[in-house]
This record gives sequence, structure tokens and C-alpha cells, in this order.
Amino acid sequence: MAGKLDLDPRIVARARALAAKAGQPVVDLARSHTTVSVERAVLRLAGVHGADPDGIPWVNRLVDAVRADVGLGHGVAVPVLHAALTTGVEDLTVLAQKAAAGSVRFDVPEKKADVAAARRHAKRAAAGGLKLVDRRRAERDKLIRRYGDPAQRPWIYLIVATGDIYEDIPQAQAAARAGADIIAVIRSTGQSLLDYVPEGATREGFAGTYATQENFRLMRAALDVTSRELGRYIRLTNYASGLCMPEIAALAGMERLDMMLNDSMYGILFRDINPIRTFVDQRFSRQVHARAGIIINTGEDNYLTTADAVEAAHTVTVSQLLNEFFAHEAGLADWQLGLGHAFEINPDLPDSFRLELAHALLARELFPEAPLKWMPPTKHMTGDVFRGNLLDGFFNLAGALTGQGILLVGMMTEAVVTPWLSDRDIALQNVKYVLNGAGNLHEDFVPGPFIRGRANQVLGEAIELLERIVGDTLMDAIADGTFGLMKRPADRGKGLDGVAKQEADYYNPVTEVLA
Amino acid sequence: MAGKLDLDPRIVARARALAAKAGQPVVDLARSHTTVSVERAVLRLAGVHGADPDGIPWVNRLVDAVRADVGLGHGVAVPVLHAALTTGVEDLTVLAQKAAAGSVRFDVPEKKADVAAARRHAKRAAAGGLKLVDRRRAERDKLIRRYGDPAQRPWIYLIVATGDIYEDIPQAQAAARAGADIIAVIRSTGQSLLDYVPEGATREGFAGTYATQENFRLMRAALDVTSRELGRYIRLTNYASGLCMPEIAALAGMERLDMMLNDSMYGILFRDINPIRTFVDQRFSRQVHARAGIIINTGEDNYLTTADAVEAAHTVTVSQLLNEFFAHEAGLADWQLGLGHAFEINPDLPDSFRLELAHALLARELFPEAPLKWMPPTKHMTGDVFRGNLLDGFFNLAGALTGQGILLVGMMTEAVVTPWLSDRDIALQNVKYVLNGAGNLHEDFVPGPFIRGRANQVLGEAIELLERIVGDTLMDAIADGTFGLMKRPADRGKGLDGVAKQEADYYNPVTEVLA
Amino acid sequence: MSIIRPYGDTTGDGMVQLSFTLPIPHDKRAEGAALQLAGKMGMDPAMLVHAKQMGDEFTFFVVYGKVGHLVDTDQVQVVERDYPLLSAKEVNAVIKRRLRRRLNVVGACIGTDAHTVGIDAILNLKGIAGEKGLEYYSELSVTNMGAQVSVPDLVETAREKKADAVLVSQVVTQRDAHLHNTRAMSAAFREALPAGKRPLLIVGGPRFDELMTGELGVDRIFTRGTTPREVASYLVHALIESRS
Amino acid sequence: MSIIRPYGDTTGDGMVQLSFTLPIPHDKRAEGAALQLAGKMGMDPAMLVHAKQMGDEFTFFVVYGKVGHLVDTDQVQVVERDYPLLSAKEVNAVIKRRLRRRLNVVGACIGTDAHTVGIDAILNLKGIAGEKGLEYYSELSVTNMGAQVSVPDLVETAREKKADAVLVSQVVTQRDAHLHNTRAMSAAFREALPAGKRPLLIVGGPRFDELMTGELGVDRIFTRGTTPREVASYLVHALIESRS
Ligand code: B12
Ligand code: B12
Ligand SMILES: Cc1ncc(COP(=O)(O)O)c(C=O)c1O
Ligand SMILES: Cc1ncc(COP(=O)(O)O)c(C=O)c1O
Repeated sequence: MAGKLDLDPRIVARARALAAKAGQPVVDLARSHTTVSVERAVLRLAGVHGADPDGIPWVNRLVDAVRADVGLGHGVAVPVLHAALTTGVEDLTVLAQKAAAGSVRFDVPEKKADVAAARRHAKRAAAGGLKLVDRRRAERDKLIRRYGDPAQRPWIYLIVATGDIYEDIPQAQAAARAGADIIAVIRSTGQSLLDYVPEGATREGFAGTYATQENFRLMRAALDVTSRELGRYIRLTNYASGLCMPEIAALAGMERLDMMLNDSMYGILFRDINPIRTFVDQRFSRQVHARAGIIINTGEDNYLTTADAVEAAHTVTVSQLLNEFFAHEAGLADWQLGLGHAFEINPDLPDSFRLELAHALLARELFPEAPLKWMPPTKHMTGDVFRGNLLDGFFNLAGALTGQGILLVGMMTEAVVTPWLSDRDIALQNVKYVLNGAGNLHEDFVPGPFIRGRANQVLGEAIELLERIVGDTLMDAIADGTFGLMKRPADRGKGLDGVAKQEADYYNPVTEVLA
Repeated sequence: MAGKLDLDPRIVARARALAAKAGQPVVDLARSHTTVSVERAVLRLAGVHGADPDGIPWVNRLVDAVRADVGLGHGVAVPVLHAALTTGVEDLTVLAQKAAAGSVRFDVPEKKADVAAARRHAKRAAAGGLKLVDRRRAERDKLIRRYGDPAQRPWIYLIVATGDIYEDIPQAQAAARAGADIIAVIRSTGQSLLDYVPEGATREGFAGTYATQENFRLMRAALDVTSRELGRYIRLTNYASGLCMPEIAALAGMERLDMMLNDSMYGILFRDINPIRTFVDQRFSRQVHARAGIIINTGEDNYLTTADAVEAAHTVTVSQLLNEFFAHEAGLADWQLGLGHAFEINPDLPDSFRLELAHALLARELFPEAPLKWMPPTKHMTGDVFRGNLLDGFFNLAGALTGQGILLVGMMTEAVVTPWLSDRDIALQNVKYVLNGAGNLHEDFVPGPFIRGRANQVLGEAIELLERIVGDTLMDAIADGTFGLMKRPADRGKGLDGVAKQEADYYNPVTEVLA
Repeated sequence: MSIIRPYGDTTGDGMVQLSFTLPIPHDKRAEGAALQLAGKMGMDPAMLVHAKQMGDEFTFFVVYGKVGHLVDTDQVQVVERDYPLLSAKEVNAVIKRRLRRRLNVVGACIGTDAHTVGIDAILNLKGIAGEKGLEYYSELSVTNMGAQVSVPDLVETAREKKADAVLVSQVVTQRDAHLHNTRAMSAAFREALPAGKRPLLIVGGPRFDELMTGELGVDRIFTRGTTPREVASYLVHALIESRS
Repeated sequence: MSIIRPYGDTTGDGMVQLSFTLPIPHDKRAEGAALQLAGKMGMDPAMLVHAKQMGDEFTFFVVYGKVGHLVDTDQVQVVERDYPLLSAKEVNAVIKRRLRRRLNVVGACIGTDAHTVGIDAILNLKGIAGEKGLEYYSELSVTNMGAQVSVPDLVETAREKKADAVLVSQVVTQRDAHLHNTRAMSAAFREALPAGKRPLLIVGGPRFDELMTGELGVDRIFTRGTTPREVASYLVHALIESRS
């Protein structure tokens, strides 16, 4: 596939170097801070589970209690395990319940030996969670060996979004039977701004279903049944994003989800979550994903729903380069990088399809080892469902021509409703026709001057923008509306109060292992 | 465009030579016979018009009368004009009326001078019709100079088929405004087997509208208004096929139709019209089209509705080569050869789209100067209209990638109804999206080994078949079900009784000029 | 289950998709008119999701919405196959044993309709969907008259061939051509032959309603997806089994 | 023309296209059930042209046919623009002359809805469809609170900014989220402020029914394709012109 665009390897190397330079300060920031959700994720891996009668998870109650007593800057692991050791309450969930009742107080031990003991126990507890994550990963590997990966590239990715896990399950199974390789359960509109992860099986989401550990478990189990039935391992996707990104990453690892939406800037731009909060949560969640063998899906496609897909094409490239840098830094391998991009050029534009090919091929050749996530048209979809199905067909074709890794299947009703059962069927039939009938057309696709020129132009603009960001800072660029036209200053946005600077004695038994 | 397939020019030349060899006996046959419809066409050009109170045209009455008296083998021109001279009834329509009433008798003059006089007058009368045809052609040239040809290739060809000329007209105008370059008025199901051309404006066709001189005139006038309104010359198409092919060709020339469906074998195969009748009528009608500057559309696409589009691909090529040979022989120039082919491969077949490209490109490169007529999927269209619109989109793309000349726009309701107004609108929107967004993709289309291999294979099979036909005869091949799986022996089929061998003194004032 | 509703993405949501054209230019009133029609069809609420003017006088609409109608599957009327599906071998055996002569079948596509693919699929050796056509059955004597056969010719041939059954195909439906032609055909047979001598009359085509036999004066109607075996089995059933 | 019918290809033919899913596997009975539904919607004759089973329990259908319903365009209810469409200059002039202070507008996307493109199109300088947004109007003071704003925060800000008008956007409609959120919003304003002090309440979004103002407790509803000028003209009309 590589080589159709004649990209100059020196220019590509320069782009990567600039992205590293632009990203490094943010990494430094992430390494020196923690958040309530990072700490809760640690506790989840350490075995704290369940929620109080109001549905507030015990991890929240426990972190809040620790924070009230000693702040967050030391990490919660040492104070919590120290309390466990001193009170003799070894079950951390029970400890959380007691803490919530006000019957436990936390502090940071002063004696070296106490610190060492607390750290040792914390490490052992966290290791339990990580071992579970490892087991799940091995399980996945085994199932893939048994059932096999999809026969074709791109993998076919379908969403379910009924809001009710018990409607989602049969729809997901039906979608898999009809040809989906990956099922994504879309989240309820409100969840990203919840500063806790809901508990249990849920049936009342709006335009999506809550991400809960139990919903993860139910869906994964159902898809295991379907994988067996079909002799093809069906992957499951959810969202490690929003205020609880690190915890959801941990839950995903423990419930064998296979892919997670996880972008370095999506929460900042589209959920108005504080940038620092996001970057700290990001790094941790990616470290967990790396360990869990989860493929991440980044969110550059979203920029093109608010900004123009031609004018802002280079911002997608810049963001992909940054996402790659952050991902590598967090330990993710190239095969785990489902970098996002989308078919969002105004279809009325002359040569719109060829511009799409140029952009898609640029991503392909810049990241040859990454399983790129190719998103369908949404912005220019209208209530004209006949035209919609046609556009989706050309999107599918562009995906096949440019060797995309993960094809998020577009629905003709994009502008109307969250997908109906029949929409998915029609969409899959569309994908199958295109992949079966024209999937090999890349053999006959040799970009001419127009496509090559456009791709090189976008890369050039990306480098210019990266130079500006390096000169300035990434935080300022985000504040200025560089990405998706959204302006998000570093000192604003939701969840900032959940961020703390790490103290010198900060200890995190999970990152210690994952770093 | 040429050269993408690496066709060997020697093989191409051999194919052409074989087609000429296979076609020549049929040409000889056509040159030595005449038919009732050829003779009626002569009379129409000579000015006979109108119909009796039962709707039977005076040309029919006149030819029948001549035939009853002296047979057809001398041609009707001399007997008729001789009668006109001897009776003094100079208006041939009046003569026809008298003949129908039994008050005129016809014979072939014996005296050389009488023959010469009759021929001279016949020639002058026919010249009147041909002059009208020439005037119409000049008119077309002028209008095209004034309004211009379509801005893009392929030209966009749309059908109307309400059965009622007065519903057809506004629909045709709407289609032109929406982007059609060519309007085809589909004929009523029954017309091809009528051995006369109906008269006047008609409103009661089934799945199409009768081809009549008045309907031609009304539609052409309406489209002239629309051409002016749009500043783009809108072409009009009808069918020179069926038992009255020669007459309809004459009427088309006199009413400035711009294209005519006119195939050397369609009537034989799909209307069970006698092969000899068809070939004789064919040759005459093509001579008229050549003079009128009309582009013909051949009917190879039809074979693929009854035969399999992959298995029978080479029969399309063979038929195109034969159609080309017959057309050149009749005086048509390359720019007038809208050779037909179609997107009819089973869409479930792996690489179906690439096979379509191979076939379409083969036609393109075999006939580089011909405005190929590219027909949409019909056979594999189902009631699933969403899928239908998608297939039509890929058909449009194949047309653009392979440089087709005339794009017959497919409708999502192909398997359901003759097109609705909205179907045409949706279909045109489809065409526009594809041509606008991907019309230049041919720049990036460089067929690889699969497509090149397939095209060369089809050409090879075509040559084999031509060799077989040359060894055998074309008539036998037609009798054997070679084309479209239909078996049509030369001594069967409708209209054979309207054929006559030319006598030594056969005279036709039209072919004399056109030959 | 006997009472059901349309399903969009949740059980019982009643969601459907509708599209149509109204002969008025696009404006707010036109959208209201479109919603009025959707309402009359029982859509409530109805969402008008697309409206596009075509030319000066027409507008195309797409509407999504919920219908309140219940579908009672117990009330559904269908023509169920009321005869056993036999293999070619069995069909031949029954004819041989019971009729003791070949069964005569005459087929045609009548009127101006020239779509022979359907009738050929049933009659010709080649068949369809992996099944051989009636010509393959040794005990059936098949005459396929082809396309655009006139009713008098058909009656004449049926008489001549002593047809036990006449199979007629009709594909073109514009202006109800298929219904007119079928009625004309059955009337001609009624006129030409006394009840006892009349062949079994069968019509087929993709757009027939199988429930209309009475109205059309025929014995049986076959539609989309018919296979030769079904027809052969029916012939044996109607002409032999049920007459004994 | 006041009585019209759907148009397929001939005046008065009444033809429409319909598609839906029924929660039953595909067989003849299912097809009959689909036709029963089409019949209840007024399609007669209805042609079932496509049926495809999806999974084990569902079948998708496409039906074409004629509806008998008449559409009476005189009976159509629409919210016609009942105020003049002004230019930005005129809007500013009226406010300056008649109100003698800037008119305060607070906008937000409430509930868990984060689709800001629509409200931004109305409020932000950039605007939409070639028209500048309300921020461009010198006599309007615009506060755009962005997405996922809670109703209490909205009420609080409206009070603080002395909002003359509150503009709320709602795009997500699944489970009628937009209706619930709008009702909650208007109730909160009714509760928090006396009638005379209440800002003008406006909602917008692609799937609202403009006729529902009463039910939702708002003053005006805008839907698909709204432009800033229309909103500005309405504000001037409702807050100034019609109050004098
Ligand atoms: C192939 C085809 C043609 C070929 C026909 C070749 C031939 N020798 O048959 C050609 C190219 C010649 C042709 C021409 C025309 N066609 Co045509 N054609 C089609 C097409 C693409 C497929 C039809 C087909 O072969 N189906 C496959 C067969 C196997 O299915 P079937 O007929 O339904 O048969 C099955 C069952 O119905 C049943 N059955 C059918 N008959 C019988 C009879 C008996 C006794 C039994 C038991 C069962 C049975 O069993 C069969 C096997 O399962 C359709 C569009 C489509 N995709 O459906 C248009 C279509 C049928 N054609 C149409 C038209 C209008 C025409 C023309 C009239 C256009 C014109 N004015 O020029 C012409 C003229 C033909 C004429 N005089 O009738 C329209 C009909 C519209 C309508 N509903 O009225 C269609 C729907 C296309 C369209 N949307 O406009 N056509
Ligand atoms: C862009 C977009 C997004 C972007 C939003 C970015 C942003 N900052 O706004 C992103 C990618 C973030 C996004 C996310 C989601 N989206 Co979204 N999104 C869309 C999309 C593609 C376009 C919407 C749009 O921008 N339209 C353009 C604007 C200009 O039009 P408009 O909103 O109608 O506004 C006009 C008028 O309605 C009116 N108007 C609107 N508001 C107001 C207010 C006032 C006061 C006035 C006067 C006028 C007015 O004026 C505007 C200008 O004319 C649609 C699909 C589509 N093609 O429509 C889906 C769509 C709206 N999204 C949908 C969903 C479900 C989601 C998610 C909830 C999915 C999930 N569970 O993760 C998420 C989460 C968002 C959330 N919490 O709400 C669904 C909603 C389904 C439904 N009917 O309930 C849609 C329809 C897609 C689908 N079929 O599933 N989405
Ligand atoms: C990268 C990424 N994260 C998260 C989301 C949505 O998640 P939520 O709004 O539930 O946070 C999206 C939406 O498509 C996304 O692209
Ligand atoms: C070449 C050609 N001639 C004629 C026809 C149809 O004409 P008729 O009215 O003779 O059936 C067709 C049909 O598509 C055709 O392709």
C-alpha cells in the first residue's frame, strides 16, 4: 500500500519530530499530576467494587474520603492501604464503606517502613487487577486463535444505540450475524460528564447505553456466544472518554473489551472537559489499554463535524501525529492505534471524492502500521435517505481503495434517528457489495497528480501548524480554536477540581508497573 | 483514454476483419431484398402522409395496393409515380386514397421512357423528403452551435414512459431542467409488432408512448423550448426498431430526432421478428440515420438481461463489431455509433465491479471514436430500492472511469415500476454526485493485471466466436441462441411475409441517393 | 405472537419510513400537506425529514414516524400451498400411474408483453434456482409459445394440443395491463370451451396478488420466486389428485 | 389547487413508497402481515416489492402502492412568519430607537445534549448560510453558554444577564429527550420568575414541530434551516413591536 503518494520521508520525519516537541510539555504535565478518576481507577484495579444505595460507587466514596483527609497529591494507594493495614480491614470495599460512614480516617504514614509496607500491599492489590487484565488479554488471544480474525480488511464496525442493554444485545448479535466484525455500544448522551461510573445493567440511556461494568460483561458474554456460533471473533468497543476515562479503561481491561474510543483532545473540545484533567486521564487510560491489548480509536473525525473538512484537513493530520506521540509514550504499539479520520467533505464540492481519497491515503501512508479508523459521512447526510445510502457506498469505496483498517459503517438515517435494525442491515449490505465487488480496486488505483498534490499540500500545512504549535504551546493552540473550531482554555472546563499536582511522595502502584 | 488495456492492435484488426467477413453475406442479402416498410418509408419521404379513418396510414394502403397489383420486387416508386403520371393525380396522398378506394391500378411500365419518367419523378419526390431531413440536420447543427453540447461526458440520458405524450412532455422538460442531456420516450409495449405507424398525438400506451410523427413533433418542439430556456441543446431519442423501423427512421429524420435505438439484431432476438426482414429494414434505416445525422444506439445491453453478463461478455463484443460493420456499410460515421453495453454482472460475484470495468473499458478501447451507450443494471435490480440506488451509483462510477459517451440513467425502482418523477430526480442526483465528485477519477485509474487480463480474455473469446460464425453463418448463429440465448431461425418470426426479393428492375429513389 | 407492530429500534415503537411526491412547489404549506398525508396514513408523530422541490410544480418528501396500527398475524390471508411438494420423479410417477398419458401444458406470454424470462424459467429445461423446468419432466408435454401471443392464438393452440393446463405470464403492470390481459384470456377460454373441457388456467408474474384468482377467472396465481417444482406439483394435485 | 394526491408518474395516481420492519421471520404470512399494515395505512392496491429477513426474528419490507387519501392544502396548519424579515441594520435601528438599550440574549444547549452547531449557527459571528449570527448585531448582547447546560444554571444566568430572550437548542430526540428537556426548562422559568419578568422562551432544533409551542410552554419554535435573521427579526417583533 505504501508509496502511492511519493511522500518525502524527510518531511514525514520532520512532522513526527515536531509532534514530539509539541506533545512533550503535555506529557510532562500529565506525569506530574493525578486526578480523582486516575486514583479511582487504581482502586478499581485493587479490587474495590460496587456502589452505595444511591448508586455512587464505593471508589468515589473512598477517594473523596482520602482527599478530604490528606488531599490527592500523594495518590490514594498509600493512605488507603496504610489505613487497611492499621485498621485490619483488608477488604478495600469494606474499607470504603467504613470510610463513607466516617469511621476510618486516612493519613500519609511518616515512617519509611510504614510507607514501604503500604506501597508493597498497594502494589499487590493492584497487581490483582492487572493480573485479571492480563488474563483477559490471554483469553482474547486464545479466542482469536480459535475463531480467527475477520477475513477481510477493513474490519466492519457497527454501532448499537438503543439506550437499553437488553435491546442492544440482540441487535448486536444480529449485526454480527449479518457481518459486523466489531460492535460498538454507543453511550448515553449524559455519561461523559458524570464524575462516576454507573453500576449494573441499565435500560434508560438517551441515544446510547450507559457504560457500566455489568453492561460490558453482559455484552461481551453475548458476543462470545455469537463468536462461537459464527466461528469469527466479534470485537466489542466502548468509550474511554469523559470524566471517568481512566476507570472505564480499567473496567474495559477487566471485562475484555477489545477497542476503546480514546482521544487525547475529544473530551476537551467536544465535552468542554478541562484540558489538564483530560491529558492526565488520557495518559493513564492509555497505559492501561496498552497492557490490556486494547486498540484505541481516536477522534479526529469529530473535528470535521464542526470545522470544514477541506480547510481543516491538516488539523486532522496534526492531531493524528499528536495522538500517535502520546500513544507511543504511554506504551501503545502501532497495531493498537486506530487513528481516526472521516469522509466529511461537502459532496457538492467538485472532485470531493478524490479529495477524500487524498486525505485518506495520506493518513494511510503516514501511519502504515496503524489500523486506521475510517468514519462515514455524518455532517452532510440529510433526511434524503436514498442519497445517504449512496454516499455511504462511496465512503466504503474510499475505505477499500485506501486500505483503511476499521470501517465504521455509515447509516442512511444518519440525519434522522439513531440506527434502526433495518438501517444496519442496509448499511452492511452496502459494505458487502462494495468490498466484495470493488475491494480489490486498489490494485488499479494509482493516484495521479491531483491526489498526490493534495496529499502533499495537507502534509505541508500540517507541518506549518505544528511549527506554530511548537513556537506557541499545544495548550494555547487548543485555547485558540485550532481543532474543530472549539476554543478551550487550559484553566476552564469541567473536572478541573478533580486534578491535583503530584507531591514528591506521590505513589501509584499501577503506573509504577505500566510505566 | 486509449491504451490502458494494452490491447494488441493486430488482434483488434483481426476481430474487425472477421466481423466484416461474418457480416458481408447479410449485407448482400439486405441489398437484394426489400420490405413493405422500406417501401412505405420511401413513400413517406416522397410526401405521403396521414391515415384512413381506421387509423391505417395511407402509405400502408398504397403499398398494399401496389403489391397486390405488381408485387414488391420492383419497388413501389416506379409503379406509384407511373400511376401518378398517367392518372394526373400528382399528390401522392390523394393517389393513395384513390388506390385504397380501388380506383387506381398499378403496373410497371414497359417503355424505357415511361420508366425513366417515373424514376425521375420518384427521385424528385423523394428528394423533397431528403431535403427536409437535410434541413432538420442543419437546424440541429445551428441549435447546437447556439446552445452548445452538454458540458460533460458522459451525456446524461433519461427515459420517460408514462404512455401519454401529454404527461411525458412536462416530465421530459422537468428531467432536462434537472440535468438530463437526452430524453428518450419509451414506446408502448405493443408497437414493435404493429406493421404500421400510428398517427397523431396519443395518450394510451402501456409502459411507454406510441412513436408517431405527431408525438415526435410535439416532444421535439417542447424540448426546443426547454433547450432555449436552459441554453443547452436537449437531444431527443426514440426507437427505430420493430416492423416499421425504416419508416420511423424517416419520420425521425423529418422531425429532427437526434438519436434512435437501432440495433441489427434486437428485433430478431427480443421481438421474434424475422431475421431477413430485420436486416433489410436495418440497412435502410441506417442509411437514413446517416443522412439525418442521427446517432444510433445499439442493443447489446439486452443480451445480458437474458444471458449471463460474464459468460456472455464476448457475445456483446461480437455484436458490437457486427453493428459497427453494418453501420459503416450503411454510411454511418463513428461519431454516430452509440454502441450498447451494460452493467449487468451479478453484484454478488466477487470482483463484480472490476469485471464491469474490464468489460466497459474493452468496449471503450475497441471503439475509441464511438459515443458508447452505457446501460444501467436492470436484471439484478430488486425491490430493495436502497440497494438499487447504490448499484446505480457504482454503474455511474464505472461509466465515468471508463469514459462512456452516453449514460443511460438507472432508477432505483427498476424492478418495480416504470420510472416515477421522483425516481428520475433521485437518479439524476446520483449521477451528479458521482460525476462531480469522482468524474475525474479516471486520472487515477490504471488497470492492473486483473482488469487487463479479463479484457483480453473477452476479446479472445469474441474472436473465437467470430471465427465460428464465419465458418458457419451469422444466420445460423442467430438460430442457435448465440445472442441473448434466444434461438431465431431465419425462416421464422414475424414480418417475413413483408419481405420480397428485388427484381432486376428494382428501383428505390432513396437508396439510390443514400447508397 | 399474533399482534405485532413495526419495529425501528425498540419493540413496539411502530416506526416506519415513507416517501412520496406531491404536485405542489416546496414551501411550509407543502410540508404541512406532506404531514397531513402522513397523518392520514396513521403516522403520529410524523417527522418530515426531507423535502426537495423537483421542477416548478412537484416536491418530494421523506417522512419517518410511528404508526399506531396493529398488525394481527392471525388475520393475515395467504394462499398457502395446499398440496405436497413433489420431486420430478414423483410427479412423473403420478402422471404415469394415474393419467396414463402425458400431461399437456401450453405456456405463453400474452398481450404485448414480451418478458419471457419468467415463463421460460418455469418451462424451459434450464429452469431456475437450480431446479429444472417443466420440459425436463418426461411425463409433461410442454409447448412454449413465447412472447406477445394473442389470446385467440393461445386458445387455438390450447385446443389443438389438447392442453390440460395453460400457463400464462404477465410482467408489465402499468395501467394494470396484466389484469386486463388475464381477464381477457380467461373470458376467451370460457367462451371457447365448455366447463368440462377447459384447461386449468394458471397465471404468473412478479406483481400479481395470489388472492385474486376469483376476480381474474383463473385457477391459480403464482408470483415472485416461483419454482418449476411448485408448478409441477400443483398441476398433478389439481389435475389428478384432487379429481379422483 | 386545494385537493391533491401523491404523484408517481401520472396526475392523481396516489402512489407512495413505504418501508418498515416487522418482528417476525420471513414467510408468506409475514408478507401478508406487511400487506395488512400497508392496507391499514390506506394503500390499496399495495405491492410488496421486497422482503428480507434480518437475523432470526425480523423482516424488512418495501411496499409500493396507491393511497386513497386526499390532501387538502386548505386545511394545512403551518406557523407562517407573522412578522417582517428585517436586515441587521433595521434590527439594530429598531432596538436603538425603541428599546434604548441593548437587547439581552442568552443561549444554550440544555440537558445532556452537546450539539452546539445549531445554536452556534444562530448566535456566533460566523452564522450560517451566508448570514452573520446574532453576535454580529451591535444592539444585541449575546451570552452563549454552550453545551450540556443544566436548567438551573440557565435560569440563573438568564436572571443575572437580565435576559430579554432565552434561546435553547435541542438536537437529540431519542426517547423524546428534546420534549422532556424543553418542558423542564419552561417550567423552571415559570417557577423562578413572575410572568412579567420572564424572558421570551425560544427553542430550536431539527426535529421540533413548530405547532407545539403551547404544549411545551415556549413562545416560539424554530426548526430545520432557520437563519439568524429570522430569529433577530422575531426578537424585535415579539419583544418590541408587538408590545407597544
Ligand atoms: C429482462 C427485462 C427485459 C428484457 C426481456 C427479455 C425477455 N426475453 O424476457 C427486455 C430488455 C427485452 C425488456 C424490455 C422491456 N421491458 Co423489461 N424488464 C426486464 C427486467 C430487467 C427483468 C425481468 C426478468 O427477467 N425477471 C426475472 C424473472 C425470472 O422473474 P419473473 O418475470 O418475475 O418470473 C418469476 C415469477 O414472477 C414467476 N412467473 C412469472 N411468470 C410466470 C408464469 C407462470 C405460469 C408461473 C407459474 C410463474 C411465473 O416465476 C418466475 C420465476 O420465479 C425487469 C426489471 C426487473 N429487475 O425486474 C424489467 C421490466 C419488467 N421491464 C419493463 C418494461 C416497461 C419493459 C419495456 C416495456 C420498456 C419499453 N417500453 O420498451 C420493454 C418492452 C418489453 C415488452 N414488450 O414487454 C418494466 C415493467 C414495468 C411495469 N411494472 O409495468 C420493468 C419492471 C422495468 C421498469 N422498471 O421499467 N425487459
Ligand atoms: C455534528 C454532530 C455531532 C457532533 C456535535 C459537535 C457539536 N459541537 O455540536 C459530535 C460528533 C460531537 C456529535 C456527538 C454525538 N451525536 Co451527533 N450529530 C451530529 C450531526 C452529524 C450534525 C448535527 C449538526 O451539526 N447539524 C447542523 C446544524 C446547523 O443543524 P441543526 O442542529 O439542525 O440547527 C439548525 C436548526 O435546527 C436551527 N436550530 C437548532 N438549534 C436551534 C436553537 C434555536 C434557539 C434556534 C432559533 C434555532 C435552532 O437552526 C440551525 C441552523 O439552521 C448529526 C447528524 C446529522 N447529519 O444531522 C448527528 C446527530 C444529531 N447526533 C446524534 C447523536 C445520537 C450523537 C451522540 C449522542 C452519540 C453518542 N451517544 O455518542 C453524540 C453525543 C452528543 C451529545 N451528548 O449530545 C444523533 C441524534 C439522534 C436523535 N435524533 O436523537 C444524530 C442525528 C446522528 C444519528 N443519526 O445518530 N454529534
Ligand atoms: C474519540 C471519542 N470519544 C468519545 C466519544 C463520545 O463519547 P461521549 O460523548 O460519550 O464521551 C466520541 C464520539 O464519537 C469520540 O469520537
Ligand atoms: C436496441 C433496442 N431497440 C428497441 C428496443 C425496444 O423497442 P420496442 O419498442 O421495439 O420493444 C430496445 C429496448 O430497450 C432496444 O434496446
